[in-house]
Amino acid sequence: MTYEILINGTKRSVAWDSASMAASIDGRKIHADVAATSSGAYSVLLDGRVFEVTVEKDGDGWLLRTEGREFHVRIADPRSLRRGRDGSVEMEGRQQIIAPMPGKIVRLLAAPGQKVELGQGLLVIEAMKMQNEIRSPKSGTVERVAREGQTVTAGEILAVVV
Amino acid sequence: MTYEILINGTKRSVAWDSASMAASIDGRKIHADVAATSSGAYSVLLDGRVFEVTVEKDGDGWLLRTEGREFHVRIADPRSLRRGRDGSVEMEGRQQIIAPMPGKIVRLLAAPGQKVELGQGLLVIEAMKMQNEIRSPKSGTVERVAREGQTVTAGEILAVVV
Amino acid sequence: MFKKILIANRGEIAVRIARACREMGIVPVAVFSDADRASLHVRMAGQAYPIGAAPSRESYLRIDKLMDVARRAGCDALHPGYGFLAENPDLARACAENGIAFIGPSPDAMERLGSKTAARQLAARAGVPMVPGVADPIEKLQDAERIAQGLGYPVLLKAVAGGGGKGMRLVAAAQQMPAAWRDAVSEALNAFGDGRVYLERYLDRPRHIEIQILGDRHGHIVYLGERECSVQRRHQKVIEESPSPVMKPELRRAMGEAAVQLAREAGYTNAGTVEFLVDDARNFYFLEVNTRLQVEHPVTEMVTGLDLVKLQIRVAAGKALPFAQGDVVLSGHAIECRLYAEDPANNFFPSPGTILSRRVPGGPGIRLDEGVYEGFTVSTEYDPLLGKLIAWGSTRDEAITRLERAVAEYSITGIKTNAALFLEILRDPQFIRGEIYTRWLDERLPLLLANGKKTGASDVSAEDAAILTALFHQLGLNRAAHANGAHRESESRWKREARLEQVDRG
Amino acid sequence: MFKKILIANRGEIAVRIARACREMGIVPVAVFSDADRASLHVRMAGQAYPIGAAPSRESYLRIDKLMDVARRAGCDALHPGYGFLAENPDLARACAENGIAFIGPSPDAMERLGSKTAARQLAARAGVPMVPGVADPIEKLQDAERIAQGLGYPVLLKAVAGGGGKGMRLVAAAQQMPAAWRDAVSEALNAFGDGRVYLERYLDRPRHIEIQILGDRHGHIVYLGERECSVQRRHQKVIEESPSPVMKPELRRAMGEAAVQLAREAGYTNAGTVEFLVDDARNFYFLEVNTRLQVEHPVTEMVTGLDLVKLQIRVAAGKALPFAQGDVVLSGHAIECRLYAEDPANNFFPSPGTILSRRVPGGPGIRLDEGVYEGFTVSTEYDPLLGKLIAWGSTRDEAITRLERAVAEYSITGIKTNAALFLEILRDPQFIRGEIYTRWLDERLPLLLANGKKTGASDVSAEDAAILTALFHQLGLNRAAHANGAHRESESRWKREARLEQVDRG
Repeated sequence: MTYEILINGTKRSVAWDSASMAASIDGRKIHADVAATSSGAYSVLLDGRVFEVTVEKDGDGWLLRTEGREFHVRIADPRSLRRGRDGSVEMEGRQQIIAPMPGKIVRLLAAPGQKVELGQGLLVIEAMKMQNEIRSPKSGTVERVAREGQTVTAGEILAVVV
Repeated sequence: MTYEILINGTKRSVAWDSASMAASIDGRKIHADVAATSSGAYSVLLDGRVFEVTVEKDGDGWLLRTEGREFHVRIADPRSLRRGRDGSVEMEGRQQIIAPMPGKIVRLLAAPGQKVELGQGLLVIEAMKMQNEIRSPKSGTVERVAREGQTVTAGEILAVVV
Repeated sequence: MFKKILIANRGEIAVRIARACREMGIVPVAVFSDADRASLHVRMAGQAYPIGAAPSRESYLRIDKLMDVARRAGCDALHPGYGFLAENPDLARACAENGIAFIGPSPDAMERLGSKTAARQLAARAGVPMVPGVADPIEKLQDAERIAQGLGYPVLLKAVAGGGGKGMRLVAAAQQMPAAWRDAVSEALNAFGDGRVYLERYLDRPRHIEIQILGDRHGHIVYLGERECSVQRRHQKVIEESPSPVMKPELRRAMGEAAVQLAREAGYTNAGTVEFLVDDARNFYFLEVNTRLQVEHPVTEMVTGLDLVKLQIRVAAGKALPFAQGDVVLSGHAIECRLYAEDPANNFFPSPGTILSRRVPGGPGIRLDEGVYEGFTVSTEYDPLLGKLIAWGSTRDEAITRLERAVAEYSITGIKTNAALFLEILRDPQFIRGEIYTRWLDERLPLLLANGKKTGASDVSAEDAAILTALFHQLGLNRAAHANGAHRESESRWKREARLEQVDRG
Repeated sequence: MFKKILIANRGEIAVRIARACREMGIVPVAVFSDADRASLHVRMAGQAYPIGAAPSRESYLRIDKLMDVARRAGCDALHPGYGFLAENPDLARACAENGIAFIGPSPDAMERLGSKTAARQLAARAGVPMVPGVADPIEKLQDAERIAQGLGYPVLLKAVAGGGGKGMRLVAAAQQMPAAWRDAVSEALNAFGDGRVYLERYLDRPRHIEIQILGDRHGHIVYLGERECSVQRRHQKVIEESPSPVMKPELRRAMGEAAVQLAREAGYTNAGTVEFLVDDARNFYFLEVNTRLQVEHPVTEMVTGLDLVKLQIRVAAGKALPFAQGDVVLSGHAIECRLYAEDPANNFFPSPGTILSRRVPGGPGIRLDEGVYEGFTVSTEYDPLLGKLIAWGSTRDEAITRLERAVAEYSITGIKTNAALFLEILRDPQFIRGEIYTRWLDERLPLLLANGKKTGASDVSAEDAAILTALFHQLGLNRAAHANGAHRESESRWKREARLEQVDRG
């Protein structure tokens, strides 16, 4: 069976015959031996080369780590692929800035409607006793921004730049 | 609720009010705070004293380890207790010697009907490349003994001394 | 010797102290906040008592509750660790009032050296060289602007009560002063409840080199070599090593003797650290004194063979130091990296969460001082330091390659850590040549982070491994879900999976 | 220097060698049997290849398959570890024929010292003192009985090809000889495929003290202090330490020089160990030579600061030793205990199985060399050694208390281990005084095992903790079962459980 796999945004076509440990990625043939070790950890031999790989849930896909590198992987369901439902449109232009952890907004550095440059400060958040400045990921206009003094939980929107 | 607990063969009557962390064992009052840490591992505070305790399945009960000591615990179901079904009669006199792991009987040192002393060799078993002499746990008469050359699995009876 | 020591701390340092107690036959007594019942420092203690809600102001910073537990548990001594109340003379005084030995300097010595301005005044009297600046707290922004103009930019704003880079701001030019002033004061107020700041001239590419000192109550004070702590991110130490790659015996002696002289002036006892900046010409300038055990004390332990925590306990019990300055021998090289629950790819944001799985390094020359375990939840309440990984080698090169090997063995899932960044640092040619200074990492960081993402021949294979593992993992889960909720143990082999699949098909 | 090293072994020693390779920038290449695909030594390697079925005769003992993998993977050297083929000259010869450097002595030196009888002949020529006995293999029982009568009982029957106590039997009196002869011959045949045995007089309470030697190909041979390995169970080393508690500088020099002299006579290179028995009067008697790295090499590494595996690799690559005898400095004290999957309460039967959970020690002075991990299945195919826990201290007392502290931190579920026995040994007054000899543990064992079961005041609390944990665990499971198969994460607190229970009731 062939699977479509999105890895760090790139699509790869993967086939494997597990009985013979023969895999193919975009046509390249690889002898692949994957063994589970601990929960969420695997030992992988690719043509004899050893990899230690860990897997964690990451949205609707997986976060994989090996050799100090991170990979975000999503596996398309072959059936839904056939139904042509695989494409999730990447957001372009409008950027949401999400709180990666609980914290408190201690100072605003930009107001809604204000033009900001890439890297310009939007607000200062205090989390785990550290103050961190949140900067704009793009040049554009601030659409929305959290309140000063507001306590935010992980995943909450701190600001939107369009 | 009060539970009857068998620990290393001794029966204890245990009560606990979990909300107040108040426990009582055979009438002794103890402030008991139990917290799960990893799977099968607990941190226990008894009147402030710290214990690290691990729990594993052990037949129809549990094997607990703490401070280098082992405890075999079985908790009687309070309902079955009320139905008077709790007593499992301890075997006395007749001793079965069980193979603790797979191995091969390489030599017999005693035959059925033979009188043996406490500590006298019954047979030699080879397991994991090591030969080990199995000795009698009591003075008595050999009732049964495995065959020489026999391959045994864990839990199999090697000999019976009465 | 003491019978029971109250450890007024949490995390890896509380674990470290508990280990020293165990080895001395002393009962370690832990305290824990509501967030820390299942923390490692509680599990490693002999006794443990709750002291309040998760916020440290309601638990670890409450002197009254600590004294309460000490009395209740019958403790005869208290070790403050680092952070929290470690440099607060009030705790030392409360101990004295309650007849409990405080494992650290006297409250008076702590006051004489703990405040940066007081320490600078003392250092001036002791003839220890200093960076040009103003030792007194500055009242208002306008004064800061005037003084900075006089010293010449760049200048450094620093919290009087500070430590760990909190309340510290580099000000490159006059127009940055208002924002920097505001940030430094507010951060200092937040972190220490004391918003006072002072100013000093900023050296160009200085190294941070500190001297470990140790004094007993019989007038003996020794220095135990130095630690180079120049690899810092935003003034926070990230990697520490001993000896410093630029150290010479005569410089070590000069710095060591200056540190001991300062300690002697202050009537200092127990362990302490005198921090210096060292410039290109190997001039050294007094920075500040930390009147407590440092996070990075293990590198000193590994090159001297001494156990600093045990020695702290012994001298606090009134014992004389069991060796003289001439007996201190530095052997080999040790390097430490600080493992944090933070995400280097996302501006080093803290990454709290539950540790799902964990693989820790071992083997020759490796030491791991941790405060976490598999299944532990890193909370948002406290400093996200997971632990410290330290390597010893007969040479600096061996220590670096060992640490690199050990970092590569370290793996953790469930939270993000800065471990992969250390691989980049330890392989960096400038780091390997020892060409580091306090801003080195801040300047080098973009390159190091980019290196970590670079695609090379080996990365194609890494990507392949990720793809096939994701597929294997997903298919395994699908199959498990198929099996109607039954819990399946992880399969040991692709081959076995394949066999099962063929059975399913057949 | 080599580019790739084939590690012809498994378990903790293969992991140890892989770590040395990593630190030297050499690719470690593993081999694995069908039972070992998920073993730690495979996970730690750079490349790994299957070599056959689980029984070692079909995999780890197959020279042809090893040479196959070495050629296929492009290895330029091979490290044999210990056990398996490590002392088999045929492997060293096969390496030479295939142009692969063998990391060990030459096959000729191995033959001259590897056979006990050949080594005794060489030792006699080199003037090294020996235990009275007969160096040649004995043909039949009747000869053994005659020779034993001449030497005087007790005597020791030993396998010519032996090691690790296999094929060794103590014979206290003439009537025990027939059974001992039968057992020794059959065990030797089974273990080594060579049933030949020889005899020597049994010393009363000798210590086992061995000298680590290391030679390069440029004629330099040094000794790296001694290891005391007197704590043995049935001739198997259980605890090793360096230095020996009875060592004196002049005795060390005499033994070290004897060992080096013997190695020189044999044209020995690379690492090796010369074993001696030492009697009460500090006379030493040559026992045998192990022509390979020893299990217990870490204690030597910790007191010398040297990395023996890296040095083995360097001298095998033709480099000269980077130090002379006079540069070797012994610092502090190191003790190792061997952690086995076995059940001391059940006659030390091996205890294979899957490791369900695991807590490993850390902190100052602790080294852990392991071949297992959480989730790993200890198989019945191989030696049940899980790993080695080693502690360093500035004195023997500190090393003992550290090791005791670390053993108490070590916890494993799913299999049984001998860890708790080490707590008893390390607390034993005779052990602490260093009053040990090769039969000490066998004689002391009943007492130590009884101590481990003794009920004291503290054991009442331990029993209480076990009772309440069992109850908590069982009730948690009941509740989870009640929740209709949903998988519940472990609850963090009794209190939380209590709240849930009240909700259930309400």
